[in-house]
Order: sequence, then structure tokens, then C-alpha cells
Amino acid sequence: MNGSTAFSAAPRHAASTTPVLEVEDLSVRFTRRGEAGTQAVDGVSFSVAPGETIGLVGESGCGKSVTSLAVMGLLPKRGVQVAGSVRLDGQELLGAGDRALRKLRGADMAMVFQDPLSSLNPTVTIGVQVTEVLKEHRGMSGKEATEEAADLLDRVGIPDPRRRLGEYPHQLSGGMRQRALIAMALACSPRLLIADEPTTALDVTIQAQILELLRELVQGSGTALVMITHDLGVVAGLCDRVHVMYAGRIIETADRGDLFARPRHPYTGGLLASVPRLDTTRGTPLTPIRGSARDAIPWAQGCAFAPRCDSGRDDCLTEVAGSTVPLESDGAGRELRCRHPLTVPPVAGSPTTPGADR
Amino acid sequence: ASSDRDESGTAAGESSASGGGGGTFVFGAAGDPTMFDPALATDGESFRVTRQIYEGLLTNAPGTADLEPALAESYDVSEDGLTYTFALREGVKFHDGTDFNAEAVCFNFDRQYNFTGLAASPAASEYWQNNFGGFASTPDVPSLYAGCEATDAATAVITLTETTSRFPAVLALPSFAIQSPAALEQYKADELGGNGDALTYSEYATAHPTGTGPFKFGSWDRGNKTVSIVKNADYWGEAAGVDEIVFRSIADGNTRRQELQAGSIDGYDLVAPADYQALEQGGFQVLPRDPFNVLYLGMNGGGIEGTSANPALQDVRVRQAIAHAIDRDTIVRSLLPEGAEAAIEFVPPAVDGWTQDVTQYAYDPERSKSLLAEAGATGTTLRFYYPTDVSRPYLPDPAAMYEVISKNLTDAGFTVEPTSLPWNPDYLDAVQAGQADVHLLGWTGDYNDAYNFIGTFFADAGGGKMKAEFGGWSAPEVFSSLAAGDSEPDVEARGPLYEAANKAIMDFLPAVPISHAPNAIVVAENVSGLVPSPLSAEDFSTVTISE
Amino acid sequence: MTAALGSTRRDKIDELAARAGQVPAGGGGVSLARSAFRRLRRDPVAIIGAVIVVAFLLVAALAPWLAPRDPLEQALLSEVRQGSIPGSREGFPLGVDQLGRDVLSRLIYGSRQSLLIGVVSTVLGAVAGMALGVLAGAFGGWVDTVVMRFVDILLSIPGLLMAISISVLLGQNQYALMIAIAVTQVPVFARLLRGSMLSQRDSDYALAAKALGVKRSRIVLGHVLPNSLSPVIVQATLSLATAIIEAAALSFLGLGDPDISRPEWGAMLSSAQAVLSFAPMLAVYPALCIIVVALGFTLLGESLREALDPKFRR
Amino acid sequence: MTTEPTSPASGPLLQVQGLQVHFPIRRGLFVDRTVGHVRAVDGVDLSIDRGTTYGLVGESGCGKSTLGRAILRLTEPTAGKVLFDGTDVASLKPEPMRHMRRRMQMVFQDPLGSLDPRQDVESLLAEPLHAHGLGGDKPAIARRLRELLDAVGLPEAALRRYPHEFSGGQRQRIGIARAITVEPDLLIADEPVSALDVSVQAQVLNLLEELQERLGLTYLVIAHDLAVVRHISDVVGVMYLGSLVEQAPADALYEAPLHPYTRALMSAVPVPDPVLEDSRERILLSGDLPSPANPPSGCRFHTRCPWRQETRCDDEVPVLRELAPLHLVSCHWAEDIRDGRLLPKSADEVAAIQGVSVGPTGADQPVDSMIGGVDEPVEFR
Amino acid sequence: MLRFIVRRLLQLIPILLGLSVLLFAWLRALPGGPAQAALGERATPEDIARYNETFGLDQPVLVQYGKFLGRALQLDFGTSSRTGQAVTTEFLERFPGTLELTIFAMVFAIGIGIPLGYLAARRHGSWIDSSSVIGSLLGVAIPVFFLAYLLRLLFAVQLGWLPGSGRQDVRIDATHITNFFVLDGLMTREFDAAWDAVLHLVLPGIALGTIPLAIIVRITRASVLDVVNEDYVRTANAKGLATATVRRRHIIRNALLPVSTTIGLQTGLLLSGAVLTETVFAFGGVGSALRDAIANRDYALLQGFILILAVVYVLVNLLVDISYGLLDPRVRVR
Ligand SMILES: Nc1ncnc2c1ncn2[C@@H]1O[C@H](COP(=O)(O)OP(=O)(O)OP(=O)(O)O)[C@@H](O)[C@H]1O
Ligand SMILES: Nc1ncnc2c1ncn2[C@@H]1O[C@H](COP(=O)(O)OP(=O)(O)OP(=O)(O)O)[C@@H](O)[C@H]1O
Ligand SMILES: [Mg+2]
Ligand SMILES: [Mg+2]
Repeated sequence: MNGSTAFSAAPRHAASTTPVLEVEDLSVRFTRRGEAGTQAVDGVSFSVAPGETIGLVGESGCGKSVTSLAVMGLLPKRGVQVAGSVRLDGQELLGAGDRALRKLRGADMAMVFQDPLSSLNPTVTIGVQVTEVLKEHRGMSGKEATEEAADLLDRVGIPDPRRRLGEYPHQLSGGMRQRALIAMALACSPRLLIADEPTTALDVTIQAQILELLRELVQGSGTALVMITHDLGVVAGLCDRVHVMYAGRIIETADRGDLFARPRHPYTGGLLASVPRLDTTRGTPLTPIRGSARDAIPWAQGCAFAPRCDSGRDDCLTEVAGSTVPLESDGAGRELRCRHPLTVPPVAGSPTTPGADR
Repeated sequence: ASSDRDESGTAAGESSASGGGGGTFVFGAAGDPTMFDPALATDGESFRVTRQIYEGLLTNAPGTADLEPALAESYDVSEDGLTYTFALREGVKFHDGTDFNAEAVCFNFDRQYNFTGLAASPAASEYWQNNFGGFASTPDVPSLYAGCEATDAATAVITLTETTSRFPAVLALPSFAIQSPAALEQYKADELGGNGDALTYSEYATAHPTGTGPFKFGSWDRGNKTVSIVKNADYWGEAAGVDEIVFRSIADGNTRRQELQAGSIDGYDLVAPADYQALEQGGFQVLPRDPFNVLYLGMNGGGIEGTSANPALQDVRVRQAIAHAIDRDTIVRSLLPEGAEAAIEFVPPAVDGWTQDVTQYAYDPERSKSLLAEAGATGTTLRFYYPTDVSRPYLPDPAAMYEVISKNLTDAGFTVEPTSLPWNPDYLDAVQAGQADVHLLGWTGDYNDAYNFIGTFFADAGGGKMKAEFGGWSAPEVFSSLAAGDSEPDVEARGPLYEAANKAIMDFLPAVPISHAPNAIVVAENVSGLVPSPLSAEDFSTVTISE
Repeated sequence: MTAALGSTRRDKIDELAARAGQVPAGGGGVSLARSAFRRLRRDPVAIIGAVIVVAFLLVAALAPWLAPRDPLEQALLSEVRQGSIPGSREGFPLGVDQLGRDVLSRLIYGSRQSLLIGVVSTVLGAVAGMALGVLAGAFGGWVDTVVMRFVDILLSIPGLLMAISISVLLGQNQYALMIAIAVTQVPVFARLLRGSMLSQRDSDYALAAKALGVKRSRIVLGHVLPNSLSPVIVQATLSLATAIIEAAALSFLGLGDPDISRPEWGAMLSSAQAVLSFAPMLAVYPALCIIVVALGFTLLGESLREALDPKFRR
Repeated sequence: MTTEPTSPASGPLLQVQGLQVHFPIRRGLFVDRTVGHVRAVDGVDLSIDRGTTYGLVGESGCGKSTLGRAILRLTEPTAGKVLFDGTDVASLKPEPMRHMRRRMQMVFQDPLGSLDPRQDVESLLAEPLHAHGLGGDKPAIARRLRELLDAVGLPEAALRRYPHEFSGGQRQRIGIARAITVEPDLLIADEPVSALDVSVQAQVLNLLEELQERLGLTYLVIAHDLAVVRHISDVVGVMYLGSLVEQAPADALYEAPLHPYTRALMSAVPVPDPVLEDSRERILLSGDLPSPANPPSGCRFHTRCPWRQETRCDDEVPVLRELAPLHLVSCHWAEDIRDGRLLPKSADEVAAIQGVSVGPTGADQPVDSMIGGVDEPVEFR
Repeated sequence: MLRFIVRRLLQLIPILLGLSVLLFAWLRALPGGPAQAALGERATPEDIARYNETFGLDQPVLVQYGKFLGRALQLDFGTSSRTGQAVTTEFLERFPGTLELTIFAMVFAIGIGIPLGYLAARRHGSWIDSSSVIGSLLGVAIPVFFLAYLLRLLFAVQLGWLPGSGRQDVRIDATHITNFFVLDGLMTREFDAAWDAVLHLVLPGIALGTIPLAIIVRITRASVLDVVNEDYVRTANAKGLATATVRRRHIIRNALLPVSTTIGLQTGLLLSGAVLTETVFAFGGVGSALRDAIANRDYALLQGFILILAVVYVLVNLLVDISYGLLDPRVRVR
């Protein structure tokens, strides 16, 4: 058996503070013949250190998945313009050749996707899908790879792994499928793991199992984890640092505790106020953000959130302020893209600004 | 009776081949044969093969429709025309080694006369019934055949019950070729099975046909659609020029032509007139057969019960209007191969009885119009039937022929309502049942006698009426003139009688004769010795192939 | 000044805010068909297909004005030499056919009959097939079983034989031809519609309609059927092309329209094959017409398939 | 806009008694035979009072939707009674049933899928009126539609638009508007918000509450998100594998969940509060939901239960009993668990003991090859 | 699995019964009936009566149908009125050729269609894509007799590379045992005969294969386009697998599922008689036999062949379903 496993006790880069992943000014634009382009990601920067978990949160369509795909180099080749810089352990990924990227993917950086059924090839056994990574990157022989694969499945908590290796995805339950995907991602002890809504398709109890598994794995191995989700609860339980995205840009960055305790951006505040909570009583009205993400205006015209924002003022628009709304440092370890941030911490039931709904 | 049976003829005559270099001659036929017992066969593709295997008492001289001795060296006919005495060729052996003799001749005729059961059904022994009438077992149907007697090994005497112009010409037909009595008996030629809805043929007919001809049966590969016959080394006459002939069935005309051009066949039949030029330029030999046929536009006066043909045609002026409307010369020039001629009557000029002296209907649309106006039938609707999926020697492209004639008729003031049907059986059934107002059909002669044409068409079909195809015209003058010709035993005396009949027919105008067209057979440059027969009765034993 | 400016911006934000939470701006509602049409208009493939189809429809409609000559006029009489008739000739842009008729005019007039055959037989086939499909898809159970077995039977008879037997039964005329072609299309439409209806029958909107107390017949005919039609529409465009091709095949077998003077591409093609060896263009022209029209319909069908695909629905 | 005066509030609006929905598993050589049943709903009793909201939670596949549909008879119940305002819905003939539907309506999970894509909003909303012959003449209907749009917060311009032109939240508003068109008494909402983003979800939840207040509606809300259910429900039922395992007033349930499954469920819901998240005790369940075609014997939860005891759990079916006022639970050991006399095992331990095995829950749809792959019958060759 | 097969075979019974009723009714409905067809235009009413009596056609239709069924159950479909051979014998003579031809045509269509369809999808929107669409359309829209003419002109007449018609060169002395000419050649070690038979399959195979080719190209293209957008392909790429592995294991394998159904359906269609192709290539298979039967109103043969072909068609579909189950574990039959 090959000694190095995904989550053996000692993190390889335990003490190192150099980030595993540095994303700088990443922009992704989709262009289609005869249509106006879509700026899906617009100058996003963040970095992840070994053993760190960062969260990317935001509503549907805000660019979370596109960011992660850009990092992995998995965006379609045609009709996409990517700009900026993505460095893995200092190595620039944008513009790297397909071959070089394939070497890194699966080995140094890995990804777990949202829907575990559709992310698994229905016509190939779990065993093959796990061992193919091992063979590709760790040069294992068939037998070794099978041993290792069984071991991996065992470690992600799939009972009776040997039997499962011979089964097809549809024969596994949702939780097990997601575990199998995680096993594949972890097969080569990647330095970076990106999880794109890994639990959204799962039931609450299964979700808890998977989150627990991820938590253990990251803590044990020093892997850097990027957690993409729209579920603030998941973020609250798992992430060290959180980046909140809106309409392709990061609008607020903070450490977990800070963010939830003292959201500064009205959007973040609105999100927190929208979530019904187990500990509030019946009848407490929620304070949703009005409108939907469709109502965003282009960043070039000002703050994209301005049309839905209750604390919006006239200088939220570029023409007034004379410059785009910048992402600025906002106290220790915080960044914020807002000219009129919240001051009062929003508590459910006490809306930030009156006159919420509609 | 059918008015179409152009591919019947007589079996191969004496060999005149030079005994060439052997080899295999591959010939492209247009269809599969059914089997090889000529007494039971009815189709041209089967006859094409049996003609090479069997011989009759008489045959047609190469390249003509004239009679010539074959297995009979000569014959005598009695004064009353009822007794024929044949002097047979001696030293001839069947392919199975048995002797050919007078016994064998009588065996063959008696065999057919004594058909019973399924073999006596019209589906099986069509030719016998057409030419000889009934069987021993059907006393109510008169038979021409009275008996056959082998007076000695080399003399056979056939007696008839009445005088007819058909005899002895029919003896050159392949159906009356002489087959080996031993083989017929051994392979149970007469035991026709009847399983389900159809006849099954005997082992003799499908695998062991045995005659005296220059070729012996080889094999029949249905999957590959080929029949092979091999040279009969013991042939009494001149041996065949090739070792083997393979008949390949290729239904599509373009395919046949291209296969010849590609060299995978050495010759084929039913050459499309349009291809003559290209083939000749390509160095192939297009061998036209002398026209021995007639194409006509049948007309139906509605005299048949159960049909609804146009009564306007009862008026002879309407029929004349149709005759004047058709532009025969243009048709001959543009739709038919070189050598075709416009028909002024129903027999080709080569046949005794043809005369210039009949009423002629020149192309004259104005005349048609005025005739129609006279008859008060302007705008008469004609239901015009034409066949599809077929190409006949006299009618290479029925659709084109229909289009031109239909245009002619329209120009002359008729209204045309077309109906097209697949040739067999739909079209033949329909027009012969008298369903069409006008229709296209023709005839290729079986032998050189005018009655074979005009008698077949216009003789009294019973009840003083013509057959249904011609709408049951009642034309006593035509009937009597035809009967006079048929019952005249003296060949010389028949000519004038037939001329009179032709005149009567063209006056009555039961149908409009259109053209006599040659058709051709084509062979590769290195093939020689094939003599085209007006009856399509080519003898392949004279064929040789050079390298 | 700044204040004034500021207040106009303020208005703008208010206006934006007012828009938030409301339906998207723009003109009237865009139905699914309209939005599919919009997508089609942006699809170059669809445009090519539509241009081809429309062009041929125009040609068919304007045949009497477009055709330089009478398509029936035979120029045989003036001909002296035999064998020289088909081919190019002065004054005839595409030459003349065996009977000396103007090929261009015949092609132009031929578009009428060919398109008619395509449309009529496709409509007949689609209507009959859809009736079966609705029966099976709406009722399910034993009706479904019986209907589908019947469709299986139809399918297992070679199409050509079916066409032939129908023309034998009905007699040979252009209507029999159209019916014969239509019948070969019936099982395809039936199966397609049934499959599509089966999947739509269990859809949420059908269930929703039931929950609202909508009558069953209205659910089937008013909701399930219209939503099951898009594969049928696509198939219909494709069938239009195949119907024209099948008509040509039947003409080749001599089972076409008996009035062969009436120009029709399939008949032109099959009659041209007699002179392929020296006037191949006589076959090429109608073949090209058939191919181009088929291309038009197919392209249109393929892009319809995409335009109507719910996957692309936004 | 008020509901028609209901009969003097005597008893609950909806009563479900012993409701069972079993889907036959058919298989056979020539004629299909039933070889087993999926017990999607297996003996559920519940009742909902007028004007209140009943929240139903449970994991995927436990039978929530089936229960909802069976109540509306969109799926035929196998056994049991559904008493709606005193009438047994399950025994109504088709036409009376159709009329009864006016009083009981449904909001679906997938807002887009439940709206006929070919209808504009106007005809979507008018359809139930036509179906029940309500709404009067044209202008009256138009007025009614405007009222409806107003009630769900959509502009009038929405009438001529089609479902695909709206955002998810707006579509769900249309779905709700359609359901209340006929002024029903009962509204069953099957996961009305789970397809929506949180901020939109909050809008829809607020809308539902507001409507209830204004129209006096009675809700049965199905959801898998306990926070959502808690937020709007008066009474909450927890389902596991076809049966109710616990039912209690919302506050009581959340304060003191009694059934092990409820406890596990609650501890598994992520809360957007890092402090709480870090501190709270997690009860991780092992394995997945067993197949309803082959449910475990005894207590259905025993294969995953951290409190499972050697005795009773495996073979004795627990009944729903009232442990506290209005607080029903079906667990043999509920009192001991509540009082801390029994301690849970970890998920790994449970898995080890149970030798977890989970049957495939995946789709094995029969494929009708005749449906797929039809192509042009160009066979004229 | 066995149950599934048996079940499907049992379903064949109603289809065949229905089909035979249909055929029987059809033939009896035709003007003239079998007697007229067999005896031809010359038949007198007495002849017809005699014929009908001989073959039991004067009995009530139900009795006739019963007899027909009884015989059909023993695989006796009567006698071809044209060749006088038992229909079953005729079928055994003709079917091998058609099967060989179908196999060749499908190999041609698959061998070219799948790679071409794949390429077109991967180069979506490029000239390869457009030309494959248009090219495949040409294949469908060119009438087969025209295509055959062109093919033969080029390969047989001009270049002389390939035989233009028939199943085997008549100058080759080949032994036929099974009527599968290629197989026969191999069995008897007459390799030249086998090779010659293969060469004879090329042109008709291409002419026949163009339609399946066109359809396969289209389905492959559509299916590959679908599959490359599937999540699991993204997963495979995220795993850093080599392009070849992704293509083979994750794209093509799944993309071929719908293609395999199409292949089966098309094979079924081709087997049931390439009437035109076999006619223009003078190929002695089922198709040309059907055409001859039509031209000669050989009803017994039509009836028998169509019934047997229906069985073949259903069997092919059964094979397709079984193989689909083998290819796709999700629908593996129980
Ligand atoms: N292939 C593509 N072509 C064009 N636009 C795209 C493409 N993929 C994504 N987009 C657009 O990019 C934007 C960001 O999408 P992305 O998938 O990153 O959102 P997300 O934050 O992951 O949302 P969700 O929570 O729904 O997964 C969206 O507006 C989407 O429409
Ligand atoms: N029509 C049906 N035929 C057979 N089984 C069914 C049918 N409908 C539902 N089931 C089964 O019944 C069980 C309960 O399904 P149901 O849809 O009620 O669950 P649910 O609790 O609503 O789940 P989800 O949260 O996923 O919507 C499932 O196992 C399901 O597979
Ligand atoms: Mg995403
Ligand atoms: Mg549900």
C-alpha cells in the first residue's frame, strides 16, 4: 500500500502560511454569438491557506460555481474570456496548458460537485471511477489501485467497500454517492479541495454526515478547502473565513464569527434576516431582501445591490461617486464593498431598516 | 387469350457456330426464370434457357421468323391438312444418354395431351391450351390434337382434328420441344404438387431438365440469381462455341448496361432505346431484332357487361378522330429506336397479308376535331390506361408513350383521364377485362402468320363479339374474313384472304395501330456469332468469345 | 447643483427599487412559441432552413409567373434527329427532357405537386398517428396496449409493401399515393406522441390542473396534448422531407401519380433514369431540388428541436 | 376577499384516519402481477384545526408528498379515511370529488413545473374559475384576477406573461395565487419554498402567513427544512418511513423533541450562527433511509437509532402516544430519553451494530424502448 | 433476464396474430383473389372455381384462416406461386444474403457514422459539423437508384475496382452450403469465393448504409453534445484524467446508449427488406424476392415473408433491449 494517504495524521504543510491557492482579480465573461456577454465573475480575489476552510456564499447565479470552475480550468474553451490570476502553490494556472492542468487536477487540486448522482458516470462502476484517478496520478497498477480504492471508500465511511467497488452509482444511496465522490477527490491527497454545494442535494441527516466527514478530513490533513454554498448555516458550521458574493463580485469578507455577529453589507444582513431560525418562535415575520438577484444592475453603473438595498443612497451609483464601489478593508481581517454599511447588527425579528417586504 | 406473349418463339435450330475458343458467356437477363420444363413454362426468361437445352421438331431460321427443320428433317402434310408425317433426325441422343426417336416425340405430345389435375390447370399448361385446346381428360373442351403415332423409329405421325394456320408453326415454339421421356419419368415431371395456394414444380423442372440441345443444364443458384448451362459435347450438330453460359438476372436496365460496361456480363437483352448510341460509342455491338410486333391503342366501346367503358366510342367517327389525332411519325422518330416504323395496320410488313391498300389515318388534328364535332363528342373524356414498371419490345417506355399520345388526344379535343397500373397482373387484368376506354398494348408474333396477330386480337371470341379487351365489338365482316384465312390449308392462298381481313379491320377500326418497333440485344465487342431473332428466340450455341 | 444631481440619482434608485420584485420590463408577454420563434430567428441554421423552405413555397405559389414556358408543351414535332431530344437546347436554360419539355418550367411547376405530396401526406400521417397516440397516451391501460400492439404491427410491415398494398386497394392515383405515404408515417407519430404524452401526463402541471378540479378531458386535450406536441412538430418537419423522397421511390416503382404529365420531382427523377447514361442532368436537377428542400425542412426541424427543447427554456 | 362562512367551527377541518398509500410493485411474465408494495404512507392519523397550520417534516422519500396527494386524492389512498369538513373525501365519486377540490387546493414544490408553460398567467389563474363555474362574467373575472395578483404582490402587467418569464419567487406567487383563486378552505403546500433562494424563500413564507391571516386559510405545509416548518406551523408532525413518529405544537416540539429521530433531525439542521454551531451537540445518524418497499420490523427507526435498545425496538411496533398534552410520540423509550436515562451511541457504533446496509434507492425506471429513438421511417431502399 | 426474454417472446404472439389477420384480410380483399393472381388474365370462371376448390379457397374465410394458422404454426407458409417453392425454403435461400448485406451496411454506417458524429459534436459549429449534417442529409435524400448508378459508374465502370451487382462472380466456382456466401467460402476454404462475396457487398452495402449512416451521425452528434455537458464528464475532467480516458470511458460510452437503440431499429428495418437496393443491385435477397412477389402478386410469399420478417424485427428489437440493458446498468433487466 502506498504510504501517503489523503488524511493521514500530520498535515504536510502544517506550519506553512503561504497560501495554497491565490486568486487575484479573476474575471470570467461569457460571450455568445449575437448576444451581449455575461460578466459572471468580476474581479474576484481570495486566497486559501493550508488547513484553512473558506466559504463562498451568495444567491443562485452570483458566480460561485463559475469561480470554482475557473480555478479548476474546467470552463468551456469557447465563448469564455478569463482574466486575472489563479495560482496554486505559486504556480500560475490561467493560461497553463491542458496537459499541465490535467496533471494538477485530481492530484493537487480536486473538486466535489453538488449533485452526486449526475456527477458520477452511470455506466461505469464506482470501483473504476475511483481507481482511474489512482492509476492516472499515482501510477498504480490495477490491483494496488483496487486495494487503495477500497481503503478510501472505507475511510469516507462507506460500509462494505469491496462490494461497493463493483456496483454502479444508481445502486448507491445519495449519501454514499457523495462519499464516493469525496473519496475520488481525496484519492491523491490534494492540497486544495473545492466543494461546490456538496450537500445541497442531500437530506439533512445525510448532509450532517457529509459535513462532518469534510470537517474531519480537512482538519486531519491540512488540505485547503473552498466551500461553496448558499446555505449560511453550512458556512457557520464549517468555514474559517467567508466571502460573500453578489452579482459576480465579492462584497464582503470576514472571519466567520465576525460576519455572523456583525454583518456590514446590507446584502449580508438581508440574507441573515431572511433565514428562519430554529430558535425563533412562530409568528416572527422574516425580513427578506426585496426583489431577486435578477434585479441587479451592472457593477459599472454603481453598486449592483443598490436596487434592492434599503440603505442605498444616491452615491451608490457610480456617476455620483465618480468611481466604482471598491472593496475596501473594513477593520481587522474584513473587507467590504459598500458605501453605507450597516451599523446595527441585524437580529432576526428586528429588521435593519423598516419597511422591508416588497 | 392474351394479346401479349412476345418472348415465345422456337428453340434453337441447327448450330452454325464455328466451334470457337470456349470460355464462359455471361448474359444479363431481365428476370429470374421459374423452372425449365418448357411444357409448363410461360415466361420468356424460362424459355430463353430451355431454348438452349431443348429442341423442337421444327425451329425458326436464324434471324427470321421462318420455319426450318430441327429434330425433324422434313415433314409431309396431308391434303386436308390434318395429318403431318415427320421424318426425324437419326443418331440424336438426349443429355441423359437415351435415344431420341419417334417414340420420344409421341411421348411428349401424349404427355401434354394427357395432363390431368393441376398440370391441366391453365396456370400450368397455358401453351398447350392456347394452341391445342383441351386434354384427353376434358372431352367437353375441343382439342386440336388427335394423336401421334411412331410408325418407325424415325417417323412420327401427328394427326389433328381440324385445319389451322397455326400448325405446324407452333412446333417451333419452345413449349413443344422434345424432352427425354426417361428423365421426365425418373424425376416425376408430371407430379405437380399443390401446397397452399400454388403449384410446386417437380424435381425434373427445377434440377434435371433433359433435352437434346447444344447445352446441358448446369445449375441454378437462386441466391445469386444465376442459371448456368454447359456445353453438350455430344451434340449432334455443330458444338457450342462456349463452354458455359451463365444467365444472370438483373432487373434494372441501368444496372444491366453498367454491368456490361464494367465487363461483368458479356451481353444483355432489353436494351433501352436511349442507350443504343452510348453503347455503340462504347464499342458494344447493338444487335437490333427485326420488328415483328405491333403497338396499338386499344379502344373499348363498352360492350362488355360489368364494365363502364365510354359509349361515345361506339361511333366510328370518334374512333377515327382518335386515329387521326395520333402523330405516329413523331412517335416513331422520337420515342422508338432506329428502324421503327409507323403502323398502318396490325401486322408488320414482313408478314404475308400486309397490304398498303388499307384505309390510312394520317396525323390530322383538325380532321379529328371536325370528326368529333360531327359526332357531337367534342371534349369526350377518355379513361386512358397505361402500364408501369415494364418495358416491352414494342413499348420501351410506356410512360413517355402515354404522355405523347395523351397530349395528341388533348390537342385533338379529347379530355384524358389517366390510370396507371403495374403491368402484371393488374394492368393486364384491367384492360383485358375491358375496364379502359383506351389503352396501350401490343403483341410480338410467335411465328410468321398474320392470324397470329390479327386473329389473336379480333377473332370472334364467342357470341359474335371480340374479346373484352376490345370492348366486345361486334364486327361480322372482320370475323368472317379472319376465319376464312385461318381455315385455309394452303399457305399461298392465305395471303390475299388476310389482306382482305386487314382492310376490313382498318375500316372498322376496333383499335389504332401505332408502330412496329425493333428491339435489340447487345453484346461486348469480343462476342461474335449471336444472331438476333425477331422472335427473341436467339440460339446461343453460335456465340463465341475471343480474348 | 450637486444636490440637484443627487436628487435625480435618488429618483433613479427609487425607480430601480420600484422595479425590484416586479416582473421584468419589456413589451407584452412572450409565449413559449414566441420565445422559441425568437430563438429560431437568432439561429443561423434555422434561418437557412426557413429561407430554403420559404423560397420553395414561393416558387410553388408563383409557378405560373416564374416558369418561362408551359411545362406540358412538348417540342417533339420540330425534332428530326432521334436521340437528340433530351439535353441542352438553345432557349431552354436547363435543357429539355425526353419529350422536349422545358426542364426549368417543369421543376418550377413540380414544386407544387412535390410540396403538396409532402404536406398532405405528412398532415394525414400526423393526424392519424396523433389520434392513435392520444388514445394510447390519454387512456393508458388496455387501450394503450391494444393501440401500441397495433402500431407495432404496422411498424413490422415493410413500409414499401404497405404503400404498395394501399395503392392496390385504393387504386392508383395521387390521393392513394399520399395516403400510402401517410400510412407509413402513422406509427412513428403515434409512438412519438404517446411517449411524449406519457411523460407529460405525470408532470406537475397536469397534477396541478387535476388538483384545481379541471376536467380530465380538458387536462388531456388542453394541457397534456399541447405540451407533448413539440417532438411531433419536429418530426413533422422531418417527415415532410421524407415524404417527398418516398414519393420519388414510389414513382421509381411505377406507383406514383398516374398523371405523369403533371410535373413532380419524384416522377421526373424516375423517368430521367431511363436516359441517365447520356442526359444525367435530367436526374440531377430534380434530385437536387429534392435534396435542397429536404435540407431546408431538416434544418428547420433540427433547430426547432433545439428551440422547443425545454432544456434551453429560460 | 373572505372565505365563505364555514359551518360553526365544530371540530377540525381535516381529519386523516389510518391513511395508507401502497404502491404496488408489479412484475410478471405476461400479465403483471403484484409482487410487493412500496408502503409510501403506512397508517397516518392527523387532524388539522381550522385556520391553523400543520407542518409536516421528514426526510426525502418518507412519504410526505404522497400523504399530501392522498389527502387531495391526487393519488388514490389504499386504505383509511380523509374527512374534510366531515365528508369522507376518499369515497367521493369523480364528479363530486371534482367539486370538492374547490375547497382544498395545493401549492407545488417546483413552481415552474406546476405551471403549464403554454398558458399565460391570465388563463392560468382563470382556469380554476372556469372549471368550477365561478367568477361570473368577464369583467368580474378580470376584477378577481387583479385582486389575486394584488394579494400575492404581482403587478397587473403579469397577466399577459408566461411562467418562464418570471423569477422563481414570482412563479411561486403565481402558483399560490392560482391555488387561492377558488377561495379554498385548505391549502396543502408541498415544499413550497425548497426550490427558492433564502431571500426569496422568506418573501414567500411571509406571503403565506399574510394570506392565512387575511383569508383564514388552513394550511398543511410539507417541508424538509425544520426551520421553515417551525417558522410557520402551529402543529408539527415528523414523518419517518411512512408514519408519523412525533407530533406536537411547534414550540413544544422544538423545545423538547422526544423522538430520537426528531432529535437527530434537529441537531443536523445547520444554523447560521457560528457560536451555536460550534457548541451544539450533534446527533449523527448512520446510514440512509431504508427502502419503504421493505421497511424494518418493529420500530422503523431502529436501524439508525442511537438510542436503540436490545429489547422491544427490533420487533415491537411503537404506537403514537400522548406523552405530554398534545405531544404525541411513537418511541418505546421516549420518557427515558427525555429524562436522560438513556445515552445515545455514536453513529459509528450504530453502524457497527447494525451492519448498515442500505438498499438502492436509485431509479430503476423501466425503459420503454419503443418510446425512445423513433426516427424517420426512411426505409424505402 | 430469462423472464424478460420469454415475456417479450410471448408478446410476439398477439403481434403475429394481428399481423396474420391483417395480411389474410388484405389478400382476400384484393380484387380477383389468389386464384386470379395465380391463373392470370386468361382464367375463366370455371378455372377459378377449379383452382379455388383445389386449394380450398372455396371454404369460409374463417376455415381458411384456421388452416393457414395451422400450417403457419408448423412453419409452413405455403408455396410461392411464382417459383413453386415452399415459402420457407425460399426464405432460407434469400435471407442469408440480406443478412450479409445488412451486416455490411451497418458496419459501414457504424464505422463511419459514430466517429463522424463524434467529430461533428466535438467541433460543434465548425465546417466538419455543418458538412456532416449536410452530407448525412444527402445520404437520406438521394434516391437509391441514383446513388447506385453513381457508385457503380465510379467504382465498377470507371475504376473497375468493385463488382457492380450480384452476390458473387459467376465465374467463380463456389460451393454453397448455408447460402451465406462469405461464410460458405470460409467454411469450404474457398477464400477467393469468400473475398469475392465480400466485394460484392461493398456497393450495395454503401447504398443501403447511407440512411442508417445519416441517422447514426445525427444521433451520435446529438448524444455526444448532450453527454459532454453532463456533470460526470466535468467530474472526470476534474479528476485530471487523460483526454483519451475521458473520451473513451466517460463520453463515448454514454453517448452510445441512444445510438445503440437506433442501430437496432435501423438493423431491423434493413433486414425487413432493402427492396430497392437489392433490386438495383440484382442482389438475391429478401428485398428483391419481395419485389418480385409484388410484381407477380405472389401472395403466399408476401404473406409468409412479412410474417417471418415481423418475427425477425421483433427479435432484433429484443436483442437491442437486451444489449441496452447490458450497456446501461441502470436499466439492467431483472
Ligand atoms: N456556460 C455558461 N454560459 C453562459 N453563461 C453562464 C455559463 N455558466 C454560467 N453562466 C452564468 O454565469 C453566472 C454565474 O453562474 P454560477 O453557476 O457561477 O452561479 P452560482 O453562484 O454557482 O449559482 P447556483 O447557486 O445556482 O449554483 C450566471 O448568471 C450564469 O447564468
Ligand atoms: N407513483 C409511485 N409509484 C411507486 N412508488 C412511489 C410513487 N410515488 C412515490 N413513491 C414512493 O413512495 C415513497 C414516498 O414518496 P414521497 O414522494 O411521498 O416522499 P417525500 O417524502 O415527498 O420525499 P421528497 O422529500 O423527496 O419529496 C418513496 O419511496 C417513493 O419512491
Ligand atoms: Mg453553482
Ligand atoms: Mg416530496
